[in-house]
Amino acid sequence: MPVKDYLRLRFLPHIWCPGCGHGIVMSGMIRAIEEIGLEKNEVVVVSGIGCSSRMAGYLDFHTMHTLHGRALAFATGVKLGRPDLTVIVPMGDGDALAIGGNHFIHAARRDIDLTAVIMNNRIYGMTGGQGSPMTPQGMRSTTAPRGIADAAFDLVELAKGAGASFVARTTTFHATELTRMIEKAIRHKGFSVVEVMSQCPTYYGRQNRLGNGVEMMKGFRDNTTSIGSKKREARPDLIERGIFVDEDRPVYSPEGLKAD
Amino acid sequence: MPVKDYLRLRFLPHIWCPGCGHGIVMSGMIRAIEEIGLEKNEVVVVSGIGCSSRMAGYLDFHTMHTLHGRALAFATGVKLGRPDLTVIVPMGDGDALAIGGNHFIHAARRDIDLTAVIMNNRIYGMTGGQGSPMTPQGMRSTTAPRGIADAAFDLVELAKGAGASFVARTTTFHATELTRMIEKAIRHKGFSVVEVMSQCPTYYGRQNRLGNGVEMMKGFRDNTTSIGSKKREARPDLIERGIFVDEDRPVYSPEGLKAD
Amino acid sequence: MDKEGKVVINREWCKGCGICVAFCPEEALILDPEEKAYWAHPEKCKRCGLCELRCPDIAIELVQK
Amino acid sequence: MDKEGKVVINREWCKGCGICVAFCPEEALILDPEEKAYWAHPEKCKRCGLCELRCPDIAIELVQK
Amino acid sequence: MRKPKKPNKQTQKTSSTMQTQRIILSGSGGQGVITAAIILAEAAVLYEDLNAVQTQSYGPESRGGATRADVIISDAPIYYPKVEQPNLAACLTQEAYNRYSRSIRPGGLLLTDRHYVRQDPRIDAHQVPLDMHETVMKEIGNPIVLNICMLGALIGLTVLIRPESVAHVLERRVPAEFLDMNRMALQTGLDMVTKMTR
Amino acid sequence: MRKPKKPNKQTQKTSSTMQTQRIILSGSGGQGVITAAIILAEAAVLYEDLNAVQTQSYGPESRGGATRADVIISDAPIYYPKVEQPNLAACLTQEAYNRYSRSIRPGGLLLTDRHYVRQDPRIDAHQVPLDMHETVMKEIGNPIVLNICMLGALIGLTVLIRPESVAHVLERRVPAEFLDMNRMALQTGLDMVTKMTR
Amino acid sequence: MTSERPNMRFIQGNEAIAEGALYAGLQFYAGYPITPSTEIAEILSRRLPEMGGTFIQMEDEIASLCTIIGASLTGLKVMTATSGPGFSLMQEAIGYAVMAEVPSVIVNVQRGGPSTGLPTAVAQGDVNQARWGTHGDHAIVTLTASNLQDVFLMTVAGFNMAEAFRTPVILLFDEVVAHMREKVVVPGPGEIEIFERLRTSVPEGTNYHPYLRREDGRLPMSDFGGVHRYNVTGLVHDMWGFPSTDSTIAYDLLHHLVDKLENRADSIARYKEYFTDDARVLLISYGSSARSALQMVVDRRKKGGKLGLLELQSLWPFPAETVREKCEGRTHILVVEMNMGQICHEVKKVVSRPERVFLANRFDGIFISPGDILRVLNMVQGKGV
Amino acid sequence: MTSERPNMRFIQGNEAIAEGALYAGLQFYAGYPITPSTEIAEILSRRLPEMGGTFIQMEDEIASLCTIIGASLTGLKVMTATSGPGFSLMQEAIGYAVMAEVPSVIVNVQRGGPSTGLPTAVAQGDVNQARWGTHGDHAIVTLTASNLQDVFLMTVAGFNMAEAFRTPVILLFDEVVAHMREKVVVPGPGEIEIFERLRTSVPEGTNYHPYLRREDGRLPMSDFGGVHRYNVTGLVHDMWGFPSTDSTIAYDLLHHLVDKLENRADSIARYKEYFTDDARVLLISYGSSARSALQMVVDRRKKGGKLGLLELQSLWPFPAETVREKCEGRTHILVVEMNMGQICHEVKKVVSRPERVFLANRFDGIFISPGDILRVLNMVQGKGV
Ligand SMILES: Cc1ncc(C[n+]2csc(CCOP(=O)(O)OP(=O)(O)O)c2C)c(N)n1
Ligand SMILES: Cc1ncc(C[n+]2csc(CCOP(=O)(O)OP(=O)(O)O)c2C)c(N)n1
Ligand code: SF4
Ligand code: SF4
Ligand code: SF4
Ligand code: SF4
Ligand code: SF4
Ligand code: SF4
Ligand SMILES: [Mg+2]
Ligand SMILES: [Mg+2]
Repeated sequence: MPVKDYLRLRFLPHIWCPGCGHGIVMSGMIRAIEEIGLEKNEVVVVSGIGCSSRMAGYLDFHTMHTLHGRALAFATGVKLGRPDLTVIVPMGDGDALAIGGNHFIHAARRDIDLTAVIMNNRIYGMTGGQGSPMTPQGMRSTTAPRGIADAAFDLVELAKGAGASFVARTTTFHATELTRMIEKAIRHKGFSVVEVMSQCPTYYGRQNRLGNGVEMMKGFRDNTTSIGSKKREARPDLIERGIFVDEDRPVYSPEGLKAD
Repeated sequence: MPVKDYLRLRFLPHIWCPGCGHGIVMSGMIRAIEEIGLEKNEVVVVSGIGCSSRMAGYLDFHTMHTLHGRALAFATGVKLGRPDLTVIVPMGDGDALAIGGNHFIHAARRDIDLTAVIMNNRIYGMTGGQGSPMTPQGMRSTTAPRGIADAAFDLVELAKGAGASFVARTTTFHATELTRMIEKAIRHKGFSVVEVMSQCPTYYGRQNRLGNGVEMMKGFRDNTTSIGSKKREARPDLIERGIFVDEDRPVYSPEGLKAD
Repeated sequence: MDKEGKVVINREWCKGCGICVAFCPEEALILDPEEKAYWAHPEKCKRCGLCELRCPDIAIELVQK
Repeated sequence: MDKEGKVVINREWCKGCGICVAFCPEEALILDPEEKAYWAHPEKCKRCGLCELRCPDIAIELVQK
Repeated sequence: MRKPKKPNKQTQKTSSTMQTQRIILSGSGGQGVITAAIILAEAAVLYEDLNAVQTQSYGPESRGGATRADVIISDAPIYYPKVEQPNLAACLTQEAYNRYSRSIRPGGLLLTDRHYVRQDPRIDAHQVPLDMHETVMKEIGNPIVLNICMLGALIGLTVLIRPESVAHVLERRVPAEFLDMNRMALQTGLDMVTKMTR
Repeated sequence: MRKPKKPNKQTQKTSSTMQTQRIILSGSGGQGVITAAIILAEAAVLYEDLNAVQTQSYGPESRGGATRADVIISDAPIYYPKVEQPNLAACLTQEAYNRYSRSIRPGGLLLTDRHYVRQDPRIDAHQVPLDMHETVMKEIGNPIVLNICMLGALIGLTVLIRPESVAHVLERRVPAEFLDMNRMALQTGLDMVTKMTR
Repeated sequence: MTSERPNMRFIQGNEAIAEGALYAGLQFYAGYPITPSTEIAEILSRRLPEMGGTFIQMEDEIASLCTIIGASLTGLKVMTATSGPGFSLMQEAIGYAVMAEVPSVIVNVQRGGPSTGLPTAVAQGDVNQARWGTHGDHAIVTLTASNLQDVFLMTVAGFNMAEAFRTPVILLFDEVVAHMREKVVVPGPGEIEIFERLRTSVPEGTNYHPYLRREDGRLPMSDFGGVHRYNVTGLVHDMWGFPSTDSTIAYDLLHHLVDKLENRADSIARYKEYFTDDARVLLISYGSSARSALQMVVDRRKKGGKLGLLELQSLWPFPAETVREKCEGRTHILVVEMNMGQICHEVKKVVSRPERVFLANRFDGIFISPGDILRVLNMVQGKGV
Repeated sequence: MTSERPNMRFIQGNEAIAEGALYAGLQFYAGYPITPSTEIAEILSRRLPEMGGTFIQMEDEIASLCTIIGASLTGLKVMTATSGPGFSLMQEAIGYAVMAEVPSVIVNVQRGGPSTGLPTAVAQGDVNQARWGTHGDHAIVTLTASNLQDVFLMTVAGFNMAEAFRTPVILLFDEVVAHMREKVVVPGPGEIEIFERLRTSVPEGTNYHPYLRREDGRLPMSDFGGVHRYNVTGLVHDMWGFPSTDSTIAYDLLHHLVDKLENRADSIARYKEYFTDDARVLLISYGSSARSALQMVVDRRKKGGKLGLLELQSLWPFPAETVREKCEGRTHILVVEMNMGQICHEVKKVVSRPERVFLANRFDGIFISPGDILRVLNMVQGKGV
């Protein structure tokens, strides 16, 4: 099926700004689902609040648009209520890691079989460009006119430290890789995290003079590299893409672990 | 000054059960403060809610007994309000890592200059023995009559993953080491985490047939070892004690980092 | 690549971000005066589908004939 | 170790947990019939202070003469 | 001792044929007085068709200090569930005794254990000091069943409910391996007062 | 065009000597109509001693669709802050025009840009289509100051407030490097209508 | 001598809640421990999996409520339990359940507040919070009870209402009721009617409108994972559950959310009367304090006093009609509660002669006694203390 | 022509809040962004550090409030700002600030609820939540305003009251007021009195009792880091701030917490009157809807209508005396608000003839207009629509 057939056409075009990366993530996610061959009725998408979280409304699955930061908690209920369903949680970086940080680390610890796709645009898009826990030190946001003082999380390290059994990172530029990684994440039994570096030209790009969506995607192309690539010897600042953790563990259920 | 002189004698003896480890942590903390030579008026102790958190009331410093899980947020306000004061946060494992997990990872990320002393008794003592995120898989709690299904956090890994600049672990048996580590943690500029394995004979010990306080402390002696010790070759299940991270970084302030 | 396919642009959905244009390996796309993507050079197009993959607005489709 | 020091037990605070007794390297302490720690063997005591360090009730003090 | 009639079918009227029993059991955290209170009340409800309500003082303070459990037994409905003035009380520690002995209804029955409690002769109650601890240690060897022994003594003294009813509850509640020990403790308590009263 | 008197000292009475101006500026997200509205209102308040209130439609929808800013200018106090029926309006996109042109007060003034808007002759208003976009692109070369050009045209047409007042606000608000460009745009707008009306 | 009846139990209030929930069909529980509600979780952690249900302890109260809302959408009957501090944390998600119309049962075993307050003491201070704790206009169902048989029954009723009205229901008990033990006769299967949520009969392929109200105000549901896919949101939404800012849609939705409960206050109302026929003094109470009130009424009746008791079992929607009616013609009305007069204010608002309404209360952590109430009655009757 | 006055500003409501807070002495702000309050944080992130204060963006609203409470104890003037969903999350910590008596200012710029509701639309639906959102009996101060000069002044008043009464103060504004721009004249230094918290005069070494109330109900504070060390807790506590379960202590403390505000309702009350002297119809309103009400009054006055407006600026403690008094003798009272009648209910409770009180409201996200109000007036006066 073409991507469009997974959308609720009535509600499109979507509200995202021109050049926003979230739409690329949405279509990548659809392709991954198509690739796996899941029926629409087998998929539940649970999101929080944020530009990224608006994704739920557009997708023709069972969808839930919940509260800022709480998507993983709602998703936990859905998954435990119907363990046979595939539950995907598209999240913003603020949603997942600021207000939602606790549910994130606990979902990772429990290793519950959910797929968290985190659209990391390093900013709060929906509320107009405040810094998130993923905004790198020194960058500007509407609440950090002199640059952000705090260090950002390394999402991959945090997910690992909390116990996630599948952790990957890619970008909206790497659209094929994106689809492949989300596919692997969904197939993985246990809590999977896919960090997708996504662009918010409207706020993050504009405030930090990173250009429009095109320019920002060129940045993703030029400033990332595959795990273990030699390029990092010359340029250690390159951000690594790839699958960092992929462990097979017994499947969590509150009744006790089950070998799968 | 003897340990007693740091206590509000009017309110003692304390409410902790016979053999509870929290009192050992309290006296270790006092010794560390004495060692550093801090004036009582220079120290603020901020706790949450739990047996461990009752410590604040007994200590003759500026003390705040706050809300379950929120101690680090309150402490952040105290520290930023008076950066010259030493702010110590005694916490329970539930307090720090269940309801308080988000504030924990964000304090670590910000690397704010607080000392979190986490009394890890692997149980909710105050409410009568429910499992915490530190209760190992398979162990019993009053809400897990068949044993706990979830994996526990590795507190050291979580703190590292979130970006803490000082991370250490010890036990109530290793009382000298305990004092020394808390001392180092307080001296450290930045967010320091000391996990102290502490015993709750009343609930954790009884439910899991680990014996009384004495037996449980013997367990700490026999089932832990120093970082890098050869003993782990023979017994990889031994838990490591020691300082896992100790990095010097510029000191966080919301105004921007300051070289110290 | 199947030179038979067609790149179809949904002008209602296209927001003119230029991503498809910028990253088309063959420079087969342009933004027209109304700031909508336009498949200006079908002859150059390799039908690689990258434009479809990267369009944030699901506004490009590589339709197989 | 200063054999001159004295181990003083605060019976009001001691809860009889037995930790000091169990971990005294010299077996200088016992629990008395009222389940309070008691420095029964000063002569064995090395004044190492470990009992003080480990007492959860701040009920033991090694007082220097 | 007031001797209640054999329990009737519960009438749900406010008029009562049985003198309502207001009982306080008290001691320290580990002594199992709450368990004893529950067993007593449950026996009354399930095996004697009486009404019973059990409450307890509850809190972190119960970790260290005195524990108290209230039981009201009646063949009439019970509304207010707390005991303000017990007509029966048992105190297993001095602290509990000091705290609760004064609230007893004048002329009530106050059971204590000589091992733990020194009685104050000024209390206006039938004070019954027993060597329960000593006897339990001697005959059973495990202080854990002191509470059941106390229960035995209490129902032996008052004919509150029949010992069989308590035994039934023990069968349901106590793990098989401890059942005999508990039965013995119940009997021990009963025996102690039978000797006394006969 | 109604020609307001020179502004008086604000009287805080409900009686008004100046016809209250109710203005809607509308366009799409990036066109700066909100900024124009703020500048207009601020100039009225700070440099003409008038009262002014500015509000706007606000929401995630403003990300894509039509943006609208309301300004009320009066020498009397302003209570209800929204514009229900503007006597002045400017529409910089067709969408905005379609949405807001009908609400104009009969006989009001409706400014549009020929590049973006095709006017509907049925609207009961003095419709003034200008080539602002074209002129700005030709004379200044940057569409970003279209909003200021529109402001120039608006105050040129209505003598709402004096151009100097707007210029003062521009001085305070606009970064030095863009100030000239903005001044030019203001003048361009003024000139366009001066040519027209004189 | 009576032999044991198999369905007669001697249990704690918290166990009566757990058993009531199971009887009503509870399938999913998520919670976080807090005194004095913890035993509910402890009991269900054993009982629920035995019956094929799911128990999970979450990282906090916020997650607990969110989790059961998620589970409810898969078609399960769900519950969480907490006490004051946790209930405060749940307020945002309560609003979500209201807005998205998700059947869910939330137990608040009240303890002394505000803040950490008196964690092990009895109080009834969260009555108004149950009504107004979350932001925005809304309505809510709140039930309570004074004895364990009624605790059981009200728990069942709570589940029934949650499913019937697609709404969160607050079961507002208190420490005394929760920790007290007394007899509960568990009804046999079928003895009490159990409601299932209305499920859509629209067949697969037909356009199902999850938020299209029937003329009776009810909205048939479809379980996640079923044949109908739709959107659920906390935003104002249209009949597809898709966000909308249309003012007519907003108006209709908000009115519906309030009206579906407030207009049914009568059918939701639960109360009991004792000796009210000829009572000159009417006591109004609820929860454990109603026991003390009833004791006082019974005691005074024995001495010839013409007292009666109206025991409220539903607090919200406030049973205004019932209260107004029952209060007519009494010389004194005494509201007995363990707070500073939260229900007393409601009573004053609805009766014709508010000056006859008095408050007999305690809020110091001590359970109110019949003597406490009598003292107030003496005072308001001009007899001094 | 008037030249620019240096203290005259043309600013947004959210900026007026920020400027008012700075004028009142704000030193510490922690917050989490949420529409429509975000600009407050954005402005303060620039302005506060310029003035030597501290701004921090926290991980969520719970942390934000906890952080400012901690900072307040070091002696600073503190504030946070949020909107409905964040305000719901703050409820537990609001109770803590009440119980521990920590001066703190909490801004809630209301938007459409319940739940995520209508995030960018105007509403006044959180009025009762401000009063009752946290668990347990307590009292609270809530202020609001309808124009930006008053927004500035009420913000200053809020800080003053927080410091004077050792209490959290809720500044309950709404989207229209927050996003509207108009003139604000910033008073010169000293033009408005600024309160500092009462600090203890007890010298070092003397036994300082942080929670020993003076006969006037005030409790002198000592800053953390100062010479007096004491304990702060959310539990019921004695005069040392140490937890206690003593019922007398609990009784006194809870009464104190409520009485210190409710008994001062008069001195806390803030309101404005327009044309009330001879008004036969009295409108009562607050926040942005008071602007529409005033417009309607002014418009009708021009046509000879005898209408007046009572604008409430303090909502809690409810100014019952004032409202009762001002309502005497009117033919109709119209409460104008953007919710389902939350203040209208309070008005009905206190006036002598509640049947004369009517509600003119909107809650559909559209700002209420003078026309909306007029329609209601026509209806209640029997003139139809
Ligand atoms: C409890 C609560 N706090 C704050 C908000 C306001 N809010 C909505 S989305 C958002 C952040 C969005 O950022 P992110 O999650 O990174 O998503 P993005 O918009 O960047 O895709 C915030 C702060 C809210 N809706 N609820
Ligand atoms: C919001 C809230 N939820 C729950 C509780 C109940 N509660 C008090 S302490 C505690 C856990 C204590 O465990 P831990 O933090 O490990 O400390 P410990 O008692 O074991 O030292 C809980 C769940 C509470 N006080 N507040
Ligand atoms: S604001 Fe940023 S994140 Fe939101 S839709 Fe626009 S570009 Fe995307
Ligand atoms: S319950 Fe456990 S943690 Fe709490 S005081 Fe007792 S032993 Fe310590
Ligand atoms: S299919 Fe490939 S070559 Fe053709 S237009 Fe798209 S990106 Fe260019
Ligand atoms: S990428 Fe999509 S939205 Fe962007 S210009 Fe191309 S077709 Fe249009
Ligand atoms: S360790 Fe302390 S409390 Fe324990 S027995 Fe020894 S003196 Fe007593
Ligand atoms: S000082 Fe050392 S040797 Fe002496 S009693 Fe204490 S532990 Fe034993
Ligand atoms: Mg983001
Ligand atoms: Mg613990």
